[in-house]
Amino acid sequence: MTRRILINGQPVDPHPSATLIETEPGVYSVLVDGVSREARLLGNDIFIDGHRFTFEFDDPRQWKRNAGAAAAHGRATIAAPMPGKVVRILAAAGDEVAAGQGIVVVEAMKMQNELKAPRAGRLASLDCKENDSVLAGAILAVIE
Amino acid sequence: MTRRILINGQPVDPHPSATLIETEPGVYSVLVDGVSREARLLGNDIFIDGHRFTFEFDDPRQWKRNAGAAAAHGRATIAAPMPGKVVRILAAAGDEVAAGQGIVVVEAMKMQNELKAPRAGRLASLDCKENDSVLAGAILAVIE
Amino acid sequence: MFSKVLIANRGEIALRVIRTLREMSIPSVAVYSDADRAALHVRRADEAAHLGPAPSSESYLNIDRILDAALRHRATAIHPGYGFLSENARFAQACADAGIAFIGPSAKSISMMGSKTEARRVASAGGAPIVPGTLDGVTSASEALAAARHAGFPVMLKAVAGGGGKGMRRVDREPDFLAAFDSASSEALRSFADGRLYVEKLIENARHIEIQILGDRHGNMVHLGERECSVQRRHQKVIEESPSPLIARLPELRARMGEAAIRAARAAGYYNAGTVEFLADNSGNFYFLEMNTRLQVEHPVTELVTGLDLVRLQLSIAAGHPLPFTQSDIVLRGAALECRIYAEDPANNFFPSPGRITQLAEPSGPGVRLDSGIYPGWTVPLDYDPMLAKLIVWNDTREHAIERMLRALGEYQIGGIQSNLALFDAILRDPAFRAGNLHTGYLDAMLQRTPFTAPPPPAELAPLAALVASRLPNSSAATTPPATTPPAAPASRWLADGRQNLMRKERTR
Amino acid sequence: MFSKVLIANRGEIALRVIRTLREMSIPSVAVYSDADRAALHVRRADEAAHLGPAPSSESYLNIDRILDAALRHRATAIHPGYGFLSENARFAQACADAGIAFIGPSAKSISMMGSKTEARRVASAGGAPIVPGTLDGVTSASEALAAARHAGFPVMLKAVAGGGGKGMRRVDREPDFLAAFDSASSEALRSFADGRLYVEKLIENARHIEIQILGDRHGNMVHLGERECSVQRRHQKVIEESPSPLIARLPELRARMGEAAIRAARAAGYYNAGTVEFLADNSGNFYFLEMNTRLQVEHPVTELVTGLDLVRLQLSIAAGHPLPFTQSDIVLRGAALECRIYAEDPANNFFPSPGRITQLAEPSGPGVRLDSGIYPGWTVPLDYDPMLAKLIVWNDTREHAIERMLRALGEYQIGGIQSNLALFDAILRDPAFRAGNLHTGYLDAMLQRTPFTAPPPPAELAPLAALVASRLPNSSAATTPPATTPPAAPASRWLADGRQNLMRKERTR
Repeated sequence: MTRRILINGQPVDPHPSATLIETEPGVYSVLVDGVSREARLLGNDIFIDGHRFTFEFDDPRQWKRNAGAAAAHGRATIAAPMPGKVVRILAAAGDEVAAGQGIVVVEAMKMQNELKAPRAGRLASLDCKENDSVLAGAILAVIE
Repeated sequence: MTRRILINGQPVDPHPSATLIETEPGVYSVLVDGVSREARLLGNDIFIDGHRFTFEFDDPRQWKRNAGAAAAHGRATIAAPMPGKVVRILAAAGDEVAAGQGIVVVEAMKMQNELKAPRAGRLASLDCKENDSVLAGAILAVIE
Repeated sequence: MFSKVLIANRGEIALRVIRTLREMSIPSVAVYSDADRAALHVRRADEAAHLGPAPSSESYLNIDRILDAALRHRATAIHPGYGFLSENARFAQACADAGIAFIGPSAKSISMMGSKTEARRVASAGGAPIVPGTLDGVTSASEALAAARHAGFPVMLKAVAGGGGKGMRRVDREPDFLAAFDSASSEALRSFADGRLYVEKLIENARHIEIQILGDRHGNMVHLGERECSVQRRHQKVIEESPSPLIARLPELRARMGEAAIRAARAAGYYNAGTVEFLADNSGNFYFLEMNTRLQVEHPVTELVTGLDLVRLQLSIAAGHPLPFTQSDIVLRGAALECRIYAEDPANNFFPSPGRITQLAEPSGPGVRLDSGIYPGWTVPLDYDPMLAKLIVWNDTREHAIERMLRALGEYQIGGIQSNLALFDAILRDPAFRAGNLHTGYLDAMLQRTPFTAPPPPAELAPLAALVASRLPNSSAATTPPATTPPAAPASRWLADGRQNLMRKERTR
Repeated sequence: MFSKVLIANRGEIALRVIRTLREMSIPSVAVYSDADRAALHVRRADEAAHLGPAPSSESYLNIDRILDAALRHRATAIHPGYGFLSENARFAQACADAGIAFIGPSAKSISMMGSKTEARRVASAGGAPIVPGTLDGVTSASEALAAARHAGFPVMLKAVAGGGGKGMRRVDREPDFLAAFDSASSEALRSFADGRLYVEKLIENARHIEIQILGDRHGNMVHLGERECSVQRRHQKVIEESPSPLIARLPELRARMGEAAIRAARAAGYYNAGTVEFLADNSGNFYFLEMNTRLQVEHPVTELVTGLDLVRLQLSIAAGHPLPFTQSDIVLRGAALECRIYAEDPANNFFPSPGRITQLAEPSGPGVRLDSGIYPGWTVPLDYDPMLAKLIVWNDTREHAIERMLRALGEYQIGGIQSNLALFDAILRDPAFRAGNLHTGYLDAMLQRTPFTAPPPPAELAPLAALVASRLPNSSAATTPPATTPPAAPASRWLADGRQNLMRKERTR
């Protein structure tokens, strides 16, 4: 096996002495130095004791993913996490925004929810307006 | 679809108006005339409200199974349901035995268990003796 | 007793009622919208009736369709659960008109307590202390402002037809008053088709303590002790418990509040299970807040400390039977806690997280009760309140009950969607919570103080994650589309995950 | 309190102890044999130590390996659970010698009560009534026969070193005596390496009623009321309950039996949780039977009616703390029932049915406690007792508790192996059980009267089964090998299924 494993973006070698069995689909019992732990696989994440580890395979024969450091300097999008209605816009296109700053408020499941900038940058575009109905996954804003 | 469905050996047409969804693997929610029932698929059996229905497909293009009426007149075997030790033999080869008559006693999981004749007939062979260790599935006796 | 009962509700409370009906050998009829054909309450009921499309107005809130289902299935009584039509006087009346027993109070009692100002008047007339403020709803901001000045800032603005925190605003200073009034009034108009508000003096650091009462149709009424529900976020209860830590300190308060609750309920001619909510300060002063004329979400904590089945008693009362006990028979034992498990992400501003539940491990064992409406493989619909389940524990003392809840939370795993399980862990370990120093602003203050974020994962666990990953085929990573936001920002990752779950759901519908 | 506790057991009881340890913030160490690497108690413990191969003698019964594991993991105490080494005086002594606290009584108390004849002498000396018969174990059949003639037939032959029904025989007539003696003696020799038997007069239609006691190391002792365990098959308890229906009728009996139990336990210098078993007739006469010097399988019914956590109290006693209450603080409330869920087929002579659990739905909701050691996908090993779980319910009255148990059983689905779930449904609906007319021969008589067979499936459900089948591909039927016995004989079909499960298991190991 030539593939490397990246955990949270960093290459990590599998533990050399822990033993592992899959007890239920996606649920693993891990024994390491006499300690019993449970690991759960959900999508691209492995949860151990409530901690999330995102894994990737870094295989030269595979399409090179650029989700890591590269993307942090590229575009970031704010997408509607579910169908809903835009009730407030908190920033304007062209604004410099801080990481965590609220950009758009969407009402869904009877709750108003503020969508925040995932990182600092310039609000390159704002692709919705107040009272818009939006579908799940719709891109509402782009930060560069 | 030309296949016929046999339920407990008899051809039965699927209910024409009931609605069915699979809610969990092998578990079905059935609504029929406003009544809510749960059906569970386990191997060749479908359980509804605790009742067991064994199903087969009677498809002319498929190998014809002879598990039904034909087998009742053929051979029946008594097999060890699990690894264990034969502790007593209750009949001799050549005996005429009644359905439900005890033939062999096997000890397993710290319990003695009497294996009974599945139907009436002649004990054609007895393939074990007292103190034999037997594996799961081992044929212990044949009734003809 | 009734020959068949329809439950005009969904989710865990429908299942809760089905369970008692089954114990009483009464056939149950579930109702369901298009979004709920696969819901657990439909699977577990004896019968099920389709109501209509997913929106509540065309299904769970549609009186005609529910009565039609009841008549079609020959149900002789309807249990409304909580929420939906449970406090709708018109529904209670429509049941009576259709010759179907409404398992609740009279339409008249619902009306009296449904108007918050009317309820204040009734309770006050009955002798229960009320929060200083207006006795009537007002529509003019200036009239409200005068009342606010009279009571003294800070004040609360509340919708006359209110509930669930809608149309409610805290106003600390006079200059903010008019804007708050307009915004609360328009929210109330939107939510309840009634923009009237009333003014109450804000009781600082108040506890929310409520009294469970039970009255029959023969004039007998008892209280079943209190529940403290001070752990709230956005005026929504998050954790409830009985006994209240305050009353544990001031034991004579229970009888005083219990009597005040009974007085208020009697003044409304009340029968059925009901809850009288109070604000209380740490000196033991308390004020009537409102009355809920139905079974409460948090009724299990009272069931655990009293040993009573409130749903069984509701049915018995609705069938005209007298209460089988008097006040002196009610004995409270030990301590119970309830956590409301929601499909929401506490690390991301409590964003709702509907979607498909891919993994589920549920707690069990000594002293643990789980009232749940979910199962692995089920898709939490977008259309309703995102409450998944209630986890309730009992133990001999509050401290031991908290320890048991932490143990049970550790056994609880919900995969595929975000849940607020980790939030409870944080609250239950908080020294202020452990000390019982609660008030309705407690949780907001705690979250302000220590924002709810995932701690950095311990480095020594990474090689174990890598070991799990090493057993997986390459393809399992490739199935997930690249995230739209970088993995360095966890909040956004969770957003992205939520979206992916939703998209999966859209495809599989 | 202890800094870490090893549990020298497996299955549901190991999990039960782990849960209380977690609530007390004490790290737990599970032990496991080769057959149990994937068992739930290993998954749920904080730490886990491998003992050896599957056979108990090389794992769960191996004192050296267990002590070695405890030392390796730095456990400062060992909880033995029930069965295995829990009543082994040599083990209790070995723990003490290794400087590890044994969470149980002294080795001396175990020895005194471990010999059934010695226990009879101790109890009798303490003032507890005993069943007429021999005070000493005998090895000669003629000596035993003389005692039997003196007591009068029918009599029971019992192994001095006995337990779990081994080496036990009922003898109704003198001509059967010698054969029964030989067979019981050789079974006792095989099971306990001690062939000595003793003779007791058979108390006809006796009830099995036992008293839970709790004593500390400072001489304080209380009883926690009774459990009735008269529903037995082959001397194995099947359903346990508290209060006993007999004591509900004769309430003063509880205090009398409780005092007798305490006298017997005091005579053995007992501390820890323990159980004194009695036979009782319907007039309220009762006789000491034996004492179990450990936590009992059925301890949860006592926990539910008393509100106590017996495992927490065991730990507290073992740590040297005095009992936190006296007899007058013990209040019993409501009624609790326990069903022991086994992997066995009641329709086929209760044949054990190990194998892979392919589907699992577990009961929950009000008043339901499940102490379980299984999960879907787990393979029940061949090597140990086939108990899967205990389902325990509480409600305000016995009648309501029975209704609740029936409801919970209806929610419980175990697929892939046979279980005795349907048996409980039959017992709980039996009028004699409902009336509380119980004795230790009750279940055998009921099964004799109405043999446990599946009723013929209702014809109107067959089209629904066909509907399910119509959605399946042809191949799903072809994957199962043809049965060796005809489908017309249901018992044999079940046998065949059991075998198939086993074969699947063998392939996947």
